Amino acid sequence: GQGGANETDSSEEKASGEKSSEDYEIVVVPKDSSNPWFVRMETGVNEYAEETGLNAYQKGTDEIDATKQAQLVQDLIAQGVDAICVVPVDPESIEPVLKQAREAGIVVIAHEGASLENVDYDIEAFSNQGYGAFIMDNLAEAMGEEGVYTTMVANVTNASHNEWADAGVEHQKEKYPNLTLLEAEPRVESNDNGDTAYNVAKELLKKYPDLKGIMGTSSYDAPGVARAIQELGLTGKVFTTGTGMPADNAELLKDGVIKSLTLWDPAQAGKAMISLAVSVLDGETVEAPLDLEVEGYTNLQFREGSKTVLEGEGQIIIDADNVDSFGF
Amino acid sequence: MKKTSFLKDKHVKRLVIIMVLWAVFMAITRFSKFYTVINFQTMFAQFPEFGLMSLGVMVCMITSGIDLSVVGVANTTAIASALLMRSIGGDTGTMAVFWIPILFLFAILIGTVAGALNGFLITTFDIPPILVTLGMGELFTGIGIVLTNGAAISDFPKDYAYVVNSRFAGIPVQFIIFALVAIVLAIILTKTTYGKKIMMIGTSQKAARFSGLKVNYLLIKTYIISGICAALGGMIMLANYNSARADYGTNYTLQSILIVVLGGVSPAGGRGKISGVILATILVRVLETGINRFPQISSYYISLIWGAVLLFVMVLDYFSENNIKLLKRK
Amino acid sequence: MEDYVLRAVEIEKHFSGVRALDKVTLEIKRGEIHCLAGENGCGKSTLIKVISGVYQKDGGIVEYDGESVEKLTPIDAIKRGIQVIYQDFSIFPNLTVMENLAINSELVENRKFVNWKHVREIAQQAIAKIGFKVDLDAQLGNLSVADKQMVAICRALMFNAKLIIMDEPTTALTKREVKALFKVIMELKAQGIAILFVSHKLDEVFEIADRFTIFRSGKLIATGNTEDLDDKKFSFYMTGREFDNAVFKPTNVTKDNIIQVKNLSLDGFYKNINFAVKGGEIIGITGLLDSGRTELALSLFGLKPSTSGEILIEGKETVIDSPQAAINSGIGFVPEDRLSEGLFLERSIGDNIVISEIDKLTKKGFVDKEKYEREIQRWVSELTIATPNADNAASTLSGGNQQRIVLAKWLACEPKVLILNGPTVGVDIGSKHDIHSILQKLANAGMAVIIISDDLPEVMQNCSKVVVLRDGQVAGELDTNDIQERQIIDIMM
Amino acid sequence: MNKRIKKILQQNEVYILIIIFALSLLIQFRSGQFYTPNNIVDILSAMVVPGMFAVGAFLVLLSGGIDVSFPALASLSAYAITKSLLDAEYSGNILVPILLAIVIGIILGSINGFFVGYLKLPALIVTLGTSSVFKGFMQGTLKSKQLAVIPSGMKKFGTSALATAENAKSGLTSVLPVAFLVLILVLIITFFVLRYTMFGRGIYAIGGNESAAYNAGFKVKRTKFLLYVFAGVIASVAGVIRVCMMQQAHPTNMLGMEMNIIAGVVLGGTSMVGGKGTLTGCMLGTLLIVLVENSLILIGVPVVWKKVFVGLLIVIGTAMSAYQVKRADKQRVKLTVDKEVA
Ligand SMILES: Nc1ncnc2c1ncn2[C@@H]1O[C@H](COP(=O)(O)OP(=O)(O)OP(=O)(O)O)[C@@H](O)[C@H]1O
Ligand SMILES: Nc1ncnc2c1ncn2[C@@H]1O[C@H](COP(=O)(O)OP(=O)(O)OP(=O)(O)O)[C@@H](O)[C@H]1O
Ligand SMILES: [Mg+2]
Ligand SMILES: [Mg+2]
Repeated sequence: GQGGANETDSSEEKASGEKSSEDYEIVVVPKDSSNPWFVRMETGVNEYAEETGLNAYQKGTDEIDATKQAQLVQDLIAQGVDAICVVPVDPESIEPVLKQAREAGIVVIAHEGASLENVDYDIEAFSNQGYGAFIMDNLAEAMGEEGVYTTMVANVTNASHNEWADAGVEHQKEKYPNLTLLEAEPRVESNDNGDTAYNVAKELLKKYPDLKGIMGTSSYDAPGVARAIQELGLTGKVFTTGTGMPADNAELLKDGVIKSLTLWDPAQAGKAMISLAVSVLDGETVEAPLDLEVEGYTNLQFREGSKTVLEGEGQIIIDADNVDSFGF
Repeated sequence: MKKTSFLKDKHVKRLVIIMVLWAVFMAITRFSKFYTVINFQTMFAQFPEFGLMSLGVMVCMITSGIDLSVVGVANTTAIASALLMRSIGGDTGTMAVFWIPILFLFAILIGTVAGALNGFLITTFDIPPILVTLGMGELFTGIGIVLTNGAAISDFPKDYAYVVNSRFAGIPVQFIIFALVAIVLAIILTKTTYGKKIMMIGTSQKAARFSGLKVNYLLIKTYIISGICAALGGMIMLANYNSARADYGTNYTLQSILIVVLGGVSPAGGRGKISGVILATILVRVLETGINRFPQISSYYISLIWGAVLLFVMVLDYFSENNIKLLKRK
Repeated sequence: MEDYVLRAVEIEKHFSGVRALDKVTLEIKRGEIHCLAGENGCGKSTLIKVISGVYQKDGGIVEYDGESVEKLTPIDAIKRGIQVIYQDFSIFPNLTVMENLAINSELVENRKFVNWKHVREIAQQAIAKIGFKVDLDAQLGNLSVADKQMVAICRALMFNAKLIIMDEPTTALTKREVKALFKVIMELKAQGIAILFVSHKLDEVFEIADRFTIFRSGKLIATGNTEDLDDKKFSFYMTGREFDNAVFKPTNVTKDNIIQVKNLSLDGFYKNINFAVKGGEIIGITGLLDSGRTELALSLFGLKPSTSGEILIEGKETVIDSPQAAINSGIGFVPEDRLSEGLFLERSIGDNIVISEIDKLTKKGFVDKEKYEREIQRWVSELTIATPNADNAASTLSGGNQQRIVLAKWLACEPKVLILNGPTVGVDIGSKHDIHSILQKLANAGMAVIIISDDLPEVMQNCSKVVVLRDGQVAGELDTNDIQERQIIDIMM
Repeated sequence: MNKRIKKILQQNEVYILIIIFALSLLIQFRSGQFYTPNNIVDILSAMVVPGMFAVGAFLVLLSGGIDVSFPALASLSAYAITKSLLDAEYSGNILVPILLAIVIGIILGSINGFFVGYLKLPALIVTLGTSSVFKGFMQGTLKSKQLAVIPSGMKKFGTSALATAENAKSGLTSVLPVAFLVLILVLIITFFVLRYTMFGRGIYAIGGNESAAYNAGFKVKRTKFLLYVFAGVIASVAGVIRVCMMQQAHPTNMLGMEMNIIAGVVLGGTSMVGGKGTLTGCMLGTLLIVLVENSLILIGVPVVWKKVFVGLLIVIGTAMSAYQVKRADKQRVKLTVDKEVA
């Protein structure tokens, strides 16, 4: 019956060099996997595979490490997968590997990798600039648009965090004249570690009593800083924002230690990447406005001047009121 | 002759057996996805970078020392070379091929300086190598960050990466470099007096001094060798990722130690075969690549398997050495 | 039926092939002083370790007070009243004297907790027993070798032991301390405690032992009462050879000094040392421990460079600030502590022999395998090092043979001056005799030999003159032909 | 010169103390914030977890071994406990988590203990191996991920204040968590064990001369085994405490601490070959490391210079103390000799 038919025609298609989408092997490579962010992404990936019956799965390295990620991708190339959807730890080091991938005829879709050249397409929930500005808007609002602030990143060696932070600072200079960047410590590190974020924040607030805001980027920043604010008894006097997952930060938001956090839903991003990969594999032409039939990615536009970077409108603000409404 | 002496070593033999077992397992389960030319070319382009670092750690461990600064040295070297290339060819420009050997000489120079520093501190102040190299590792990484503000450098002539990433008669150039270094090192360790001497120092530094060996000089030399290996490892990373950054390969520090002990080098010093370390290097890579062939197996199991293999091999060693006694105890 | 504290009958022990003990029997009567003698490596220490439960025997019977015991741990042995003073003392350099003294009894009483008052009391009793003066709170590692050994002895004495085993207790002791020790031993005997006494020194054996047992290469050769024994018999039992202990007469002494030392000083250790050695001469340097003799030796070999004064080699002033400098100017040095300073125990005998001359055994910068092996074979045969295979680890050899390796290492460097610090410490008469004749041969071949030793018979027998050090200064330089040991001792003390 | 003073000057603790003091002055000078009550409290609470880790590492080094597995051990145990208590919707107090930590510590520690003690395998190799096994088990088998919410009891314990220091000027308050008492407790127990139990003396004895210890009648194997179990328990508890204090369980961010901790312990004068070292030194060394890691901003080290600074400090610090000890040893030898000569 059915199965048999399928088999025969799929084999015919193979013969004619054509693959039906069920045969595509599509791998999503996140930065790492213990970060709830990418755990969430994996749920999205798996849901999508379920719904569509695609052979799509997520495979990450055991530590967040640029070289490991590059080697994993190389392994996937050697293995001959059909498409690789990657969230690069570090665009520069993945670049030559992606080049190999494309030379091997593999479709490459990236996320959070706007600067990448060797990709078919890069999907951004929004532009890094946009997101940086977006975080800054939240911070400014919390701070009442005046006061001294500084920026926190996982590491000064982290690509996208630093882009967001830079963009945030840019945005502040244009839009919030009464906010001033703490010149002595314009950027500090949290090492993607809530405890470091906590200690660093304490030090900052000790040394710079007039510091009023800390712009976080990594999802570990805001919670860590918030702990410091709470302990030092500065709730309501010092503010922080950053990226964060609803479930993880519900309490902090409700306690008012953090006014609001920003994010986009990694699950949707994952789905979007796969969806795009499929249409590229199917040889469909990709042109804006692009609808990937994934929430937040139904009206993708090319970033001006770019033929690869597609921007959606996936950013979300969470605050005490809506935090419980997301279901993740 | 070579082969017999190679397989005489119990430990090495065991590594070979494990590797064969794994090879067979992969053949049964994932033949078509594992036994492909491209796959082996990939693996043999991947392991040289940490393979070289492991070789460096090995010589230090033979003298009963250790080198935790390899990754720091590697990255700083890569960064410095990248900056040099930029100043030669400009951000996007090109660079004549004859610069490449010069670049490697430059890297070797950096490695030498770094190693000499380590060796100097260890010998003149009697600081435990583990501390000196830990501190120096931080220091070198720090210098790398200062040089780059932590960002990656990728805007330099692509010619270098192009050459080192290419294949020679199907063999990845990275591997050829690794092989050359390994051969030279093997000769140094087995055929020269230096090799004999550091083995003796590893056995007893006191006796070495009383035998009139220039212990300090030999130790400094050893850490210089390690520094050079690390620097070359950095040059390969520079090619593989066509960019340099202070935090690439941070997990290589522990990994290289793991490889070295897995390769049968005694942390107490005085014992160690380069063949063992090379085998261990390849084994580690083959295991990881193999695991990556199983979508359903999380890569988290890789470290579990490494650890298990390491302990397994050690326990085998133990029983093979103590079997007589054990029989008696029964 | 005699009353034995200990009977070890037909004991066997193998070490990975090596048959260390081959059905040896040792019987010790209550309250006797029993001497166990034999060449290096004949199995004395091994038997002791079997008796005291450190090693498990491979065959035979061990009876304590007539009660046979199968598996035994050190603690059991101690509980049964067996106390051992091991050859290597087996003490804790990182702990205080007090603790070293008390630790055993703490363990025997099976205490789980430490009562420091109690510990101090025990320690005080221990040293009181033989009136040994030492700072109980000092770290043992900082004590002199002799003091370390005294601590080990005191530790053993503390228990109401039935049998105290002393494995070469006098090796590191000077005459004075040996006297003290013997007094103690006699007292113990009076208290009915049996002593098993391992020694290579004939005079000692005759002085105190009631009965003796002699092994040779893991086999029992003879046992009986000391009265029925004399030097010749004794050394024959041990070695199966006869030898004459003729005094050495230098035959070709050069006119000029090969090495001369002028006003040599090292702050805090020795001052204004002067002496000279001609080629073909063997001179002795003697003195109590810490008389500066060891430091002097170290200075001459560049390990503790002197702070003032000069060293002339063949008349030329030579700066010796490192072992390399010493070697290059033709000085070889056989150190005091064979095991830690002289040898790489885990390395092969061959590597140990050639390590110091290895740079000469090369061809175009690479080790020349042929030369290498040839050199090793040459020295193994020349110094008759008893080993089936030069690839075995040096640790598998016993004292005498190990000392030969160290000698070989230096002879291989063809030195003009050979300095030996305690060349025959813990070496049996057989090997001792051989080593002496080697040194004499070297001298006759024109080498200047300096023996640093407090084994006066050795000095008298080999050296034409002896420099006596006291408190870091030359207390006298004497011609051995016209003095007696007695006089030297007087000057030493 | 007074013998007592000489003796004191031979101790490496003194030099660490000097370095720490110098550093504190630097911080004070740069930020005016070191000698403020809240800052002191901050440093103390930052000491809790590293301090406990250091004690474990210290004990193992004393015995002549080395343990690089404690961060992995702590992470595994802490994660397993937090996760299972969450799943069980446990709402009780801290006792159960601590008890669980002790049990798991015993189990994991005895793995190290078995290999190092009874099989006499090199400690570095064993702990490297177990370290990656623990990690792999946690991440692979337990599928660990960050837990942003922890059981109420643990959270309460982590946040409850033992003391609260307020900085009069800036009005900042810092809380000394009750967890600090756990560190104190561990220190007291360890001190007691080392000083007043044969087990403790056995650790020193084995570190000083293993076969002598064996000859003297110490149960070498058992002692080593128990030692690693003890170290395992300390690490495991430390892991849980850290989770409580951070109010979230992050599976991997303890990994990689081992080297800095060991560096601190050795800085404090503990010999890498065993037998020598004091608890005081161990704590001072750790304090120095913690101080550096948590004062870079106060000192005003630009973030990109951070690692350079830390690296230099480790190197210079160790060089200084190593050099002083070397000199002291020389003097000691002289002393004894002078005594004899005089
Ligand atoms: N642990 C060991 N492993 C292997 N062989 C050993 C070991 N201990 C002793 N032997 C061998 O057993 C034999 C007896 O050694 P033992 O130490 O008992 O001799 P000894 O009579 O004490 O010599 P010495 O007078 O030098 O102390 C020697 O041949 C030695 O090489
Ligand atoms: N340091 C050592 N020196 C010499 N022999 C040793 C040493 N350690 C162990 N052995 C040998 O290993 C065997 C048992 O060792 P050990 O005494 O450590 O076991 P144990 O601690 O008594 O055993 P358990 O702890 O199970 O009671 C003994 O036969 C002994 O010969
Ligand atoms: Mg002996
Ligand atoms: Mg002996």
